[in-house]
Amino acid sequence: MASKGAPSAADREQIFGMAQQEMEYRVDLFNKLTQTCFDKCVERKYKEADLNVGENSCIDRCVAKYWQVTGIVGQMLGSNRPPMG
Amino acid sequence: MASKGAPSAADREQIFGMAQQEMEYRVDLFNKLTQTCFDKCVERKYKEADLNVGENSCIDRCVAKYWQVTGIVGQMLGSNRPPMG
Amino acid sequence: MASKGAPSAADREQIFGMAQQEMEYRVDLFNKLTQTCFDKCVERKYKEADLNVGENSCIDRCVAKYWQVTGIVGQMLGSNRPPMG
Amino acid sequence: MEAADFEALPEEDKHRMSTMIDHLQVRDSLKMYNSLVERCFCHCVESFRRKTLDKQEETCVKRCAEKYLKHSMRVSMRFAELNQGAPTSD
Amino acid sequence: MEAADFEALPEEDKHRMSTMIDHLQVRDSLKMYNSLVERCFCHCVESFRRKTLDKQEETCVKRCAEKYLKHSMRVSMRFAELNQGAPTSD
Amino acid sequence: MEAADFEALPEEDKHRMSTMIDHLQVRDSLKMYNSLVERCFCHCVESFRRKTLDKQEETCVKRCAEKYLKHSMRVSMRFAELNQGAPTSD
Repeated sequence: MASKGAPSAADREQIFGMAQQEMEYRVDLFNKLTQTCFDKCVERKYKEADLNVGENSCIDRCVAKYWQVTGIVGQMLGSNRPPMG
Repeated sequence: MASKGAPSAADREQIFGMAQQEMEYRVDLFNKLTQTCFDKCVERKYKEADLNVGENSCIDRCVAKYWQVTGIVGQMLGSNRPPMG
Repeated sequence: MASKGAPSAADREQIFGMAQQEMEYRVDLFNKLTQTCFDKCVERKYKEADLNVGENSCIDRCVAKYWQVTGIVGQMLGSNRPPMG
Repeated sequence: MEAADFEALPEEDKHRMSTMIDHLQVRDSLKMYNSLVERCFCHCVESFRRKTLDKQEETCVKRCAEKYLKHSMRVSMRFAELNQGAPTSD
Repeated sequence: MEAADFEALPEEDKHRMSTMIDHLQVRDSLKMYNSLVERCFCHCVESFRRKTLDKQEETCVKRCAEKYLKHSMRVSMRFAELNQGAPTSD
Repeated sequence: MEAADFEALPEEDKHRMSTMIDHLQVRDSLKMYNSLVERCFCHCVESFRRKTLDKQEETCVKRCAEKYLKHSMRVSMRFAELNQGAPTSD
Protein backbone atom coordinates (compact mmCIF):
# COMPACT_ATOMS: atom_id res chain seq x y z
CA MET A 1 0.00 0.00 0.00
CA ALA A 2 1.17 3.54 -0.69
CA SER A 3 1.40 5.94 2.24
CA LYS A 4 -1.75 7.66 3.50
CA GLY A 5 -3.66 4.47 2.84
CA ALA A 6 -4.22 5.11 -0.85
CA PRO A 7 -4.54 1.64 -2.39
CA SER A 8 -2.07 0.67 -5.13
CA ALA A 9 -3.22 -0.25 -8.64
CA ALA A 10 -2.92 -3.95 -7.80
CA ASP A 11 -4.87 -3.52 -4.56
CA ARG A 12 -7.55 -1.67 -6.48
CA GLU A 13 -7.82 -4.48 -9.02
CA GLN A 14 -8.10 -6.92 -6.13
CA ILE A 15 -10.85 -4.94 -4.38
CA PHE A 16 -12.63 -4.52 -7.66
CA GLY A 17 -12.44 -8.21 -8.53
CA MET A 18 -13.67 -9.24 -5.10
CA ALA A 19 -16.60 -6.86 -5.26
CA GLN A 20 -17.56 -8.21 -8.67
CA GLN A 21 -17.44 -11.80 -7.46
CA GLU A 22 -19.51 -10.98 -4.42
CA MET A 23 -22.10 -9.29 -6.63
CA GLU A 24 -22.21 -12.24 -9.02
CA TYR A 25 -22.56 -14.60 -6.10
CA ARG A 26 -25.49 -12.66 -4.69
CA VAL A 27 -27.24 -12.49 -8.03
CA ASP A 28 -26.81 -16.23 -8.49
CA LEU A 29 -28.12 -16.91 -4.99
CA PHE A 30 -31.08 -14.61 -5.51
CA ASN A 31 -31.96 -16.27 -8.82
CA LYS A 32 -31.76 -19.78 -7.42
CA LEU A 33 -33.79 -18.80 -4.36
CA THR A 34 -36.43 -17.12 -6.53
CA GLN A 35 -36.82 -20.12 -8.80
CA THR A 36 -36.81 -22.65 -5.98
CA CYS A 37 -39.44 -20.81 -3.94
CA PHE A 38 -41.57 -20.27 -7.04
CA ASP A 39 -41.57 -24.02 -7.62
CA LYS A 40 -42.27 -24.79 -3.96
CA CYS A 41 -44.97 -22.18 -3.32
CA VAL A 42 -46.82 -21.02 -6.41
CA GLU A 43 -49.64 -23.18 -7.73
CA ARG A 44 -49.24 -24.15 -11.35
CA LYS A 45 -52.86 -23.78 -12.28
CA TYR A 46 -52.57 -20.05 -12.78
CA LYS A 47 -56.28 -19.48 -12.18
CA GLU A 48 -55.58 -15.84 -11.47
CA ALA A 49 -52.76 -13.36 -11.86
CA ASP A 50 -52.44 -12.53 -8.16
CA LEU A 51 -50.60 -14.41 -5.49
CA ASN A 52 -53.09 -15.60 -2.88
CA VAL A 53 -52.62 -15.40 0.90
CA GLY A 54 -51.32 -18.94 1.16
CA GLU A 55 -48.78 -18.42 -1.59
CA ASN A 56 -47.56 -15.18 -0.08
CA SER A 57 -46.92 -16.62 3.34
CA CYS A 58 -45.33 -19.69 1.81
CA ILE A 59 -42.93 -17.39 -0.09
CA ASP A 60 -41.96 -15.49 3.06
CA ARG A 61 -41.23 -18.69 4.93
CA CYS A 62 -39.43 -20.22 1.99
CA VAL A 63 -37.08 -17.24 1.75
CA ALA A 64 -36.47 -17.31 5.50
CA LYS A 65 -35.69 -21.02 5.51
CA TYR A 66 -33.49 -20.75 2.42
CA TRP A 67 -31.57 -18.02 4.18
CA GLN A 68 -31.04 -20.25 7.20
CA VAL A 69 -29.73 -23.00 4.97
CA THR A 70 -27.14 -20.65 3.45
CA GLY A 71 -26.13 -19.78 7.00
CA ILE A 72 -25.76 -23.41 8.09
CA VAL A 73 -23.76 -24.30 5.02
CA GLY A 74 -21.63 -21.18 5.36
CA GLN A 75 -20.71 -22.16 8.91
CA MET A 76 -19.86 -25.69 7.83
CA LEU A 77 -17.52 -24.35 5.18
CA GLY A 78 -15.49 -22.88 7.97
CA SER A 79 -16.25 -19.19 8.01
CA ASN A 80 -18.50 -17.82 10.68
CA ARG A 81 -19.75 -15.42 8.09
CA PRO A 82 -21.02 -16.98 4.87
CA PRO A 83 -19.72 -15.28 1.71
CA MET A 84 -22.64 -12.91 1.57
CA GLY A 85 -23.12 -12.09 5.26
CA MET B 1 -20.62 13.38 -28.11
CA ALA B 2 -17.74 14.97 -29.95
CA SER B 3 -18.57 17.00 -33.07
CA LYS B 4 -19.22 15.19 -36.36
CA GLY B 5 -20.93 12.43 -34.41
CA ALA B 6 -17.78 10.56 -33.42
CA PRO B 7 -18.70 8.84 -30.15
CA SER B 8 -16.61 9.61 -27.06
CA ALA B 9 -14.64 6.92 -25.25
CA ALA B 10 -17.38 6.64 -22.63
CA ASP B 11 -20.10 6.36 -25.29
CA ARG B 12 -18.07 3.68 -27.01
CA GLU B 13 -17.77 1.71 -23.77
CA GLN B 14 -21.51 2.06 -23.32
CA ILE B 15 -22.34 0.87 -26.83
CA PHE B 16 -19.89 -1.95 -26.44
CA GLY B 17 -21.29 -3.05 -23.08
CA MET B 18 -24.86 -2.95 -24.37
CA ALA B 19 -23.97 -5.01 -27.43
CA GLN B 20 -22.27 -7.58 -25.25
CA GLN B 21 -25.25 -7.87 -22.93
CA GLU B 22 -27.65 -8.23 -25.85
CA MET B 23 -25.46 -10.99 -27.30
CA GLU B 24 -25.29 -12.79 -23.96
CA TYR B 25 -29.03 -12.48 -23.58
CA ARG B 26 -29.64 -13.99 -27.03
CA VAL B 27 -27.26 -16.86 -26.39
CA ASP B 28 -28.97 -17.60 -23.08
CA LEU B 29 -32.41 -17.47 -24.72
CA PHE B 30 -31.28 -19.71 -27.56
CA ASN B 31 -29.81 -22.25 -25.16
CA LYS B 32 -32.91 -22.38 -22.97
CA LEU B 33 -35.17 -22.65 -26.02
CA THR B 34 -33.04 -25.44 -27.49
CA GLN B 35 -33.07 -27.46 -24.29
CA THR B 36 -36.76 -26.91 -23.61
CA CYS B 37 -37.85 -27.91 -27.12
CA PHE B 38 -35.53 -30.93 -27.06
CA ASP B 39 -37.24 -32.12 -23.88
CA LYS B 40 -40.71 -31.40 -25.25
CA CYS B 41 -40.27 -32.84 -28.77
CA VAL B 42 -37.54 -35.45 -29.05
CA GLU B 43 -38.33 -38.99 -28.00
CA ARG B 44 -35.96 -40.42 -25.43
CA LYS B 45 -35.77 -43.87 -26.88
CA TYR B 46 -33.14 -42.89 -29.45
CA LYS B 47 -34.06 -45.74 -31.78
CA GLU B 48 -32.36 -43.93 -34.61
CA ALA B 49 -30.03 -40.99 -35.10
CA ASP B 50 -32.38 -38.97 -37.29
CA LEU B 51 -35.22 -36.73 -36.25
CA ASN B 52 -38.47 -38.12 -37.59
CA VAL B 53 -41.23 -36.10 -39.27
CA GLY B 54 -43.23 -35.73 -36.09
CA GLU B 55 -40.23 -34.52 -34.11
CA ASN B 56 -39.29 -32.03 -36.80
CA SER B 57 -42.69 -30.41 -36.96
CA CYS B 58 -42.93 -30.41 -33.18
CA ILE B 59 -39.61 -28.54 -33.05
CA ASP B 60 -40.79 -25.91 -35.55
CA ARG B 61 -43.97 -25.28 -33.59
CA CYS B 62 -42.16 -25.32 -30.28
CA VAL B 63 -39.75 -22.62 -31.46
CA ALA B 64 -42.63 -20.54 -32.85
CA LYS B 65 -44.61 -20.79 -29.63
CA TYR B 66 -41.59 -20.07 -27.48
CA TRP B 67 -40.99 -16.99 -29.57
CA GLN B 68 -44.53 -15.82 -28.98
CA VAL B 69 -44.11 -16.29 -25.25
CA THR B 70 -41.01 -14.08 -25.26
CA GLY B 71 -43.09 -11.47 -27.11
CA ILE B 72 -45.98 -11.59 -24.63
CA VAL B 73 -43.66 -11.34 -21.65
CA GLY B 74 -41.66 -8.57 -23.32
CA GLN B 75 -44.83 -6.52 -23.75
CA MET B 76 -45.86 -7.10 -20.15
CA LEU B 77 -42.50 -5.83 -18.98
CA GLY B 78 -43.42 -2.54 -20.53
CA SER B 79 -41.48 -2.28 -23.73
CA ASN B 80 -43.23 -2.80 -27.02
CA ARG B 81 -40.06 -4.34 -28.25
CA PRO B 82 -38.73 -7.22 -26.14
CA PRO B 83 -35.01 -6.93 -25.40
CA MET B 84 -34.04 -8.93 -28.44
CA GLY B 85 -36.64 -7.89 -31.01
CA MET C 1 4.83 -12.98 -34.41
CA ALA C 2 7.85 -10.83 -33.61
CA SER C 3 11.30 -12.38 -34.11
CA LYS C 4 12.71 -14.73 -31.45
CA GLY C 5 9.23 -16.10 -30.94
CA ALA C 6 8.02 -13.38 -28.57
CA PRO C 7 4.27 -13.23 -29.10
CA SER C 8 2.73 -9.94 -30.20
CA ALA C 9 0.15 -8.14 -28.08
CA ALA C 10 -2.66 -9.50 -30.26
CA ASP C 11 -1.30 -13.06 -30.01
CA ARG C 12 -1.08 -12.66 -26.28
CA GLU C 13 -4.70 -11.54 -26.09
CA GLN C 14 -5.64 -14.54 -28.20
CA ILE C 15 -3.74 -17.02 -26.04
CA PHE C 16 -5.17 -15.42 -22.96
CA GLY C 17 -8.73 -15.53 -24.25
CA MET C 18 -8.41 -19.15 -25.30
CA ALA C 19 -7.01 -20.15 -21.92
CA GLN C 20 -9.87 -18.40 -20.17
CA GLN C 21 -12.47 -20.15 -22.31
CA GLU C 22 -10.87 -23.51 -21.74
CA MET C 23 -10.88 -22.88 -17.99
CA GLU C 24 -14.53 -21.82 -18.03
CA TYR C 25 -15.40 -24.88 -20.07
CA ARG C 26 -13.68 -27.20 -17.60
CA VAL C 27 -15.36 -25.57 -14.62
CA ASP C 28 -18.76 -25.89 -16.30
CA LEU C 29 -18.09 -29.54 -17.16
CA PHE C 30 -16.93 -30.28 -13.63
CA ASN C 31 -20.00 -28.64 -12.11
CA LYS C 32 -22.43 -30.50 -14.37
CA LEU C 33 -20.65 -33.79 -13.75
CA THR C 34 -20.68 -33.23 -9.99
CA GLN C 35 -24.39 -32.45 -9.90
CA THR C 36 -25.35 -35.26 -12.26
CA CYS C 37 -23.40 -37.91 -10.37
CA PHE C 38 -24.72 -36.62 -7.03
CA ASP C 39 -28.26 -37.10 -8.33
CA LYS C 40 -27.47 -40.53 -9.77
CA CYS C 41 -25.48 -41.95 -6.87
CA VAL C 42 -26.20 -40.35 -3.51
CA GLU C 43 -29.25 -41.49 -1.60
CA ARG C 44 -31.62 -38.70 -0.65
CA LYS C 45 -32.46 -40.00 2.76
CA TYR C 46 -29.35 -38.53 4.34
CA LYS C 47 -29.38 -41.00 7.20
CA GLU C 48 -25.74 -40.26 7.84
CA ALA C 49 -23.16 -37.69 6.84
CA ASP C 50 -20.74 -40.16 5.25
CA LEU C 51 -20.83 -41.63 1.79
CA ASN C 52 -21.23 -45.38 2.04
CA VAL C 53 -19.30 -47.98 0.06
CA GLY C 54 -21.99 -48.30 -2.58
CA GLU C 55 -22.22 -44.57 -3.10
CA ASN C 56 -18.46 -44.23 -3.38
CA SER C 57 -18.09 -46.87 -6.06
CA CYS C 58 -21.11 -45.51 -7.89
CA ILE C 59 -19.45 -42.07 -7.94
CA ASP C 60 -16.19 -43.47 -9.34
CA ARG C 61 -18.02 -45.28 -12.12
CA CYS C 62 -20.27 -42.34 -12.82
CA VAL C 63 -17.28 -40.04 -13.31
CA ALA C 64 -15.56 -42.61 -15.54
CA LYS C 65 -18.65 -43.08 -17.71
CA TYR C 66 -19.32 -39.35 -17.92
CA TRP C 67 -15.76 -38.90 -19.08
CA GLN C 68 -16.26 -41.49 -21.81
CA VAL C 69 -19.38 -39.69 -22.97
CA THR C 70 -17.46 -36.43 -23.32
CA GLY C 71 -14.92 -38.35 -25.40
CA ILE C 72 -17.52 -39.89 -27.70
CA VAL C 73 -19.26 -36.57 -28.24
CA GLY C 74 -15.93 -34.81 -28.75
CA GLN C 75 -15.04 -37.26 -31.51
CA MET C 76 -18.42 -36.80 -33.16
CA LEU C 77 -17.91 -33.07 -33.22
CA GLY C 78 -14.99 -33.67 -35.48
CA SER C 79 -11.90 -33.24 -33.38
CA ASN C 80 -10.00 -36.28 -32.25
CA ARG C 81 -9.27 -34.41 -29.11
CA PRO C 82 -12.31 -33.10 -27.23
CA PRO C 83 -11.94 -29.48 -26.11
CA MET C 84 -10.54 -30.41 -22.76
CA GLY C 85 -8.55 -33.60 -23.49
CA MET D 1 -16.22 -6.15 1.43
CA GLU D 2 -16.15 -3.43 4.07
CA ALA D 3 -17.53 0.03 3.41
CA ALA D 4 -14.10 1.39 4.27
CA ASP D 5 -12.58 -0.35 1.24
CA PHE D 6 -14.85 1.56 -1.06
CA GLU D 7 -14.09 4.87 0.60
CA ALA D 8 -10.40 4.37 -0.02
CA LEU D 9 -10.97 4.10 -3.76
CA PRO D 10 -10.31 7.10 -6.01
CA GLU D 11 -13.20 8.71 -7.87
CA GLU D 12 -12.55 6.91 -11.14
CA ASP D 13 -12.81 3.55 -9.41
CA LYS D 14 -16.05 4.48 -7.71
CA HIS D 15 -17.37 5.34 -11.12
CA ARG D 16 -16.12 2.06 -12.53
CA MET D 17 -17.70 0.21 -9.62
CA SER D 18 -21.10 1.77 -10.16
CA THR D 19 -20.86 1.01 -13.90
CA MET D 20 -20.17 -2.61 -13.02
CA ILE D 21 -23.16 -2.71 -10.67
CA ASP D 22 -25.41 -1.24 -13.37
CA HIS D 23 -24.06 -3.77 -15.81
CA LEU D 24 -24.76 -6.68 -13.47
CA GLN D 25 -28.26 -5.41 -12.78
CA VAL D 26 -29.14 -5.28 -16.46
CA ARG D 27 -27.67 -8.74 -16.93
CA ASP D 28 -29.59 -9.96 -13.91
CA SER D 29 -32.91 -8.67 -15.20
CA LEU D 30 -32.29 -10.20 -18.63
CA LYS D 31 -31.55 -13.52 -16.97
CA MET D 32 -34.70 -13.20 -14.91
CA TYR D 33 -36.66 -12.49 -18.06
CA ASN D 34 -35.21 -15.61 -19.68
CA SER D 35 -36.02 -17.89 -16.77
CA LEU D 36 -39.51 -16.46 -16.46
CA VAL D 37 -40.15 -17.22 -20.14
CA GLU D 38 -38.71 -20.72 -19.80
CA ARG D 39 -40.77 -21.54 -16.72
CA CYS D 40 -44.07 -20.15 -17.96
CA PHE D 41 -43.58 -21.80 -21.35
CA CYS D 42 -42.91 -25.16 -19.70
CA HIS D 43 -45.91 -24.89 -17.40
CA CYS D 44 -48.41 -23.55 -19.93
CA VAL D 45 -47.56 -24.99 -23.34
CA GLU D 46 -48.06 -28.72 -23.67
CA SER D 47 -49.39 -29.25 -27.16
CA PHE D 48 -47.51 -28.76 -30.43
CA ARG D 49 -50.21 -29.43 -32.98
CA ARG D 50 -50.34 -25.80 -34.03
CA LYS D 51 -47.64 -23.19 -34.25
CA THR D 52 -49.55 -20.41 -32.51
CA LEU D 53 -50.61 -20.23 -28.89
CA ASP D 54 -54.29 -20.87 -28.34
CA LYS D 55 -56.36 -18.58 -26.10
CA GLN D 56 -55.99 -20.81 -23.07
CA GLU D 57 -52.23 -21.06 -23.36
CA GLU D 58 -51.94 -17.31 -23.78
CA THR D 59 -54.01 -16.62 -20.66
CA CYS D 60 -51.93 -19.13 -18.74
CA VAL D 61 -48.67 -17.51 -19.87
CA LYS D 62 -49.87 -14.03 -18.91
CA ARG D 63 -50.99 -15.06 -15.44
CA CYS D 64 -47.87 -17.10 -14.91
CA ALA D 65 -45.65 -14.17 -15.92
CA GLU D 66 -47.55 -11.76 -13.69
CA LYS D 67 -47.33 -14.15 -10.78
CA TYR D 68 -43.64 -14.68 -11.38
CA LEU D 69 -42.99 -10.95 -11.37
CA LYS D 70 -44.96 -10.41 -8.17
CA HIS D 71 -43.23 -13.39 -6.62
CA SER D 72 -39.85 -12.06 -7.64
CA MET D 73 -40.58 -8.64 -6.12
CA ARG D 74 -41.71 -10.20 -2.87
CA VAL D 75 -38.61 -12.39 -2.68
CA SER D 76 -36.52 -9.35 -3.38
CA MET D 77 -38.02 -7.43 -0.42
CA ARG D 78 -37.63 -10.33 1.99
CA PHE D 79 -34.11 -10.93 0.76
CA ALA D 80 -33.18 -7.29 1.36
CA GLU D 81 -34.60 -7.42 4.91
CA LEU D 82 -32.59 -10.53 5.71
CA ASN D 83 -29.44 -8.99 4.22
CA GLN D 84 -29.90 -6.11 6.64
CA GLY D 85 -30.35 -8.45 9.55
CA ALA D 86 -33.99 -7.64 10.19
CA PRO D 87 -35.48 -9.59 13.11
CA THR D 88 -37.80 -12.40 12.07
CA SER D 89 -40.94 -13.61 13.78
CA ASP D 90 -42.66 -16.88 13.13
CA MET E 1 -28.70 -1.71 -30.93
CA GLU E 2 -29.18 0.11 -34.22
CA ALA E 3 -26.94 -0.52 -37.19
CA ALA E 4 -26.08 3.17 -37.14
CA ASP E 5 -24.40 2.79 -33.77
CA PHE E 6 -21.96 0.32 -35.18
CA GLU E 7 -21.17 2.50 -38.18
CA ALA E 8 -20.20 5.36 -35.90
CA LEU E 9 -17.54 3.24 -34.21
CA PRO E 10 -13.90 3.63 -35.22
CA GLU E 11 -12.12 0.72 -36.88
CA GLU E 12 -10.45 -0.52 -33.72
CA ASP E 13 -13.83 -0.85 -32.00
CA LYS E 14 -15.32 -2.76 -34.90
CA HIS E 15 -12.41 -5.11 -34.57
CA ARG E 16 -12.95 -5.40 -30.84
CA MET E 17 -16.65 -6.03 -31.41
CA SER E 18 -16.02 -8.85 -33.84
CA THR E 19 -13.47 -10.36 -31.46
CA MET E 20 -16.13 -10.29 -28.74
CA ILE E 21 -18.65 -11.96 -31.02
CA ASP E 22 -16.15 -14.69 -31.91
CA HIS E 23 -15.41 -15.14 -28.23
CA LEU E 24 -19.09 -15.50 -27.34
CA GLN E 25 -19.62 -17.97 -30.17
CA VAL E 26 -16.84 -20.22 -28.97
CA ARG E 27 -18.16 -19.98 -25.43
CA ASP E 28 -21.65 -20.72 -26.70
CA SER E 29 -20.58 -23.83 -28.56
CA LEU E 30 -18.63 -25.08 -25.54
CA LYS E 31 -21.72 -24.58 -23.39
CA MET E 32 -23.82 -26.38 -25.95
CA TYR E 33 -21.33 -29.24 -25.93
CA ASN E 34 -21.56 -29.43 -22.13
CA SER E 35 -25.34 -29.52 -22.04
CA LEU E 36 -25.47 -32.08 -24.82
CA VAL E 37 -23.14 -34.34 -22.83
CA GLU E 38 -25.15 -33.82 -19.65
CA ARG E 39 -28.48 -34.56 -21.32
CA CYS E 40 -27.36 -37.62 -23.27
CA PHE E 41 -25.55 -39.00 -20.25
CA CYS E 42 -28.67 -38.57 -18.09
CA HIS E 43 -30.94 -40.17 -20.68
CA CYS E 44 -28.70 -43.06 -21.64
CA VAL E 45 -26.67 -44.11 -18.60
CA GLU E 46 -28.65 -45.63 -15.77
CA SER E 47 -26.50 -48.38 -14.36
CA PHE E 48 -23.25 -47.97 -12.44
CA ARG E 49 -22.18 -51.53 -11.96
CA ARG E 50 -19.27 -51.16 -14.33
CA LYS E 51 -17.03 -48.24 -15.07
CA THR E 52 -17.17 -48.50 -18.85
CA LEU E 53 -20.14 -47.89 -21.09
CA ASP E 54 -21.70 -51.04 -22.48
CA LYS E 55 -22.57 -51.33 -26.17
CA GLN E 56 -26.18 -50.32 -25.67
CA GLU E 57 -25.31 -47.21 -23.69
CA GLU E 58 -22.76 -46.20 -26.28
CA THR E 59 -25.24 -46.53 -29.12
CA CYS E 60 -27.77 -44.55 -27.15
CA VAL E 61 -25.27 -41.76 -26.47
CA LYS E 62 -24.25 -41.55 -30.12
CA ARG E 63 -27.81 -41.35 -31.39
CA CYS E 64 -28.78 -38.90 -28.70
CA ALA E 65 -25.83 -36.65 -29.53
CA GLU E 66 -26.58 -36.79 -33.24
CA LYS E 67 -30.20 -35.99 -32.63
CA TYR E 68 -29.29 -33.15 -30.33
CA LEU E 69 -26.99 -31.64 -32.94
CA LYS E 70 -29.61 -31.91 -35.67
CA HIS E 71 -32.19 -30.49 -33.32
CA SER E 72 -29.92 -27.62 -32.40
CA MET E 73 -29.29 -26.77 -36.05
CA ARG E 74 -32.99 -26.81 -36.83
CA VAL E 75 -33.78 -24.57 -33.87
CA SER E 76 -31.01 -22.27 -34.99
CA MET E 77 -32.55 -21.89 -38.49
CA ARG E 78 -36.05 -21.27 -37.16
CA PHE E 79 -34.70 -18.85 -34.61
CA ALA E 80 -32.86 -16.89 -37.30
CA GLU E 81 -36.01 -16.69 -39.43
CA LEU E 82 -38.03 -15.36 -36.51
CA ASN E 83 -35.32 -12.86 -35.66
CA GLN E 84 -35.62 -11.53 -39.18
CA GLY E 85 -39.38 -11.30 -38.92
CA ALA E 86 -40.16 -14.02 -41.44
CA PRO E 87 -43.89 -14.62 -41.93
CA THR E 88 -45.18 -17.78 -40.28
CA SER E 89 -47.85 -20.13 -41.49
CA ASP E 90 -49.61 -22.70 -39.38
CA MET F 1 -3.40 -24.93 -24.98
CA GLU F 2 0.15 -26.24 -25.14
CA ALA F 3 2.59 -25.68 -22.31
CA ALA F 4 4.89 -23.99 -24.83
CA ASP F 5 2.35 -21.21 -25.33
CA PHE F 6 2.56 -20.29 -21.69
CA GLU F 7 6.34 -20.32 -21.67
CA ALA F 8 6.41 -17.78 -24.49
CA LEU F 9 4.42 -15.30 -22.43
CA PRO F 10 6.19 -12.45 -20.66
CA GLU F 11 6.18 -12.31 -16.87
CA GLU F 12 3.31 -9.85 -16.63
CA ASP F 13 1.06 -12.18 -18.61
CA LYS F 14 1.95 -15.15 -16.48
CA HIS F 15 0.94 -13.07 -13.51
CA ARG F 16 -2.29 -12.07 -15.23
CA MET F 17 -2.98 -15.70 -16.10
CA SER F 18 -2.56 -16.85 -12.53
CA THR F 19 -4.79 -14.02 -11.33
CA MET F 20 -7.44 -15.20 -13.78
CA ILE F 21 -7.13 -18.77 -12.55
CA ASP F 22 -7.49 -17.63 -8.93
CA HIS F 23 -10.50 -15.57 -9.93
CA LEU F 24 -12.18 -18.51 -11.67
CA GLN F 25 -11.47 -20.76 -8.70
CA VAL F 26 -13.15 -18.40 -6.27
CA ARG F 27 -16.09 -18.03 -8.66
CA ASP F 28 -16.24 -21.79 -9.02
CA SER F 29 -16.35 -22.39 -5.29
CA LEU F 30 -19.06 -19.75 -4.85
CA LYS F 31 -21.10 -21.45 -7.57
CA MET F 32 -20.58 -24.79 -5.91
CA TYR F 33 -21.73 -23.31 -2.62
CA ASN F 34 -24.87 -21.99 -4.31
CA SER F 35 -25.77 -25.27 -5.95
CA LEU F 36 -25.10 -27.18 -2.76
CA VAL F 37 -27.50 -24.90 -0.88
CA GLU F 38 -30.12 -25.19 -3.62
CA ARG F 39 -29.92 -28.97 -3.75
CA CYS F 40 -29.93 -29.59 -0.01
CA PHE F 41 -32.76 -27.08 0.47
CA CYS F 42 -34.84 -28.81 -2.20
CA HIS F 43 -34.22 -32.28 -0.79
CA CYS F 44 -34.67 -31.43 2.88
CA VAL F 45 -37.25 -28.66 3.19
CA GLU F 46 -40.77 -29.60 2.19
CA SER F 47 -43.03 -27.81 4.64
CA PHE F 48 -43.64 -24.06 4.85
CA ARG F 49 -45.87 -23.82 7.85
CA ARG F 50 -43.18 -22.17 9.94
CA LYS F 51 -40.42 -19.81 9.01
CA THR F 52 -37.65 -21.58 10.87
CA LEU F 53 -36.13 -24.96 10.12
CA ASP F 54 -37.21 -27.68 12.50
CA LYS F 55 -34.66 -30.06 14.04
CA GLN F 56 -35.21 -32.74 11.43
CA GLU F 57 -34.77 -30.37 8.50
CA GLU F 58 -31.62 -28.96 10.04
CA THR F 59 -30.09 -32.41 10.51
CA CYS F 60 -31.01 -33.31 6.95
CA VAL F 61 -29.40 -30.13 5.58
CA LYS F 62 -26.19 -30.71 7.53
CA ARG F 63 -25.82 -34.30 6.40
CA CYS F 64 -26.71 -33.41 2.86
CA ALA F 65 -24.13 -30.62 2.78
CA GLU F 66 -21.46 -32.84 4.26
CA LYS F 67 -22.21 -35.57 1.77
CA TYR F 68 -22.18 -33.08 -1.09
CA LEU F 69 -18.77 -31.77 -0.05
CA LYS F 70 -17.32 -35.27 0.26
CA HIS F 71 -18.87 -36.19 -3.05
CA SER F 72 -17.46 -33.11 -4.68
CA MET F 73 -13.96 -33.85 -3.39
CA ARG F 74 -14.13 -37.42 -4.62
CA VAL F 75 -15.31 -36.30 -8.06
CA SER F 76 -12.53 -33.78 -8.13
CA MET F 77 -9.88 -36.46 -7.49
CA ARG F 78 -11.26 -38.83 -10.11
CA PHE F 79 -11.59 -35.97 -12.56
CA ALA F 80 -7.96 -34.97 -12.06
CA GLU F 81 -6.79 -38.57 -12.62
CA LEU F 82 -8.73 -38.80 -15.86
CA ASN F 83 -7.40 -35.44 -17.00
CA GLN F 84 -3.91 -36.83 -16.55
CA GLY F 85 -4.74 -39.93 -18.51
CA ALA F 86 -4.53 -42.34 -15.60
CA PRO F 87 -5.21 -45.96 -16.54
CA THR F 88 -8.63 -47.21 -15.44
CA SER F 89 -9.60 -50.66 -14.26
CA ASP F 90 -13.10 -51.96 -13.98
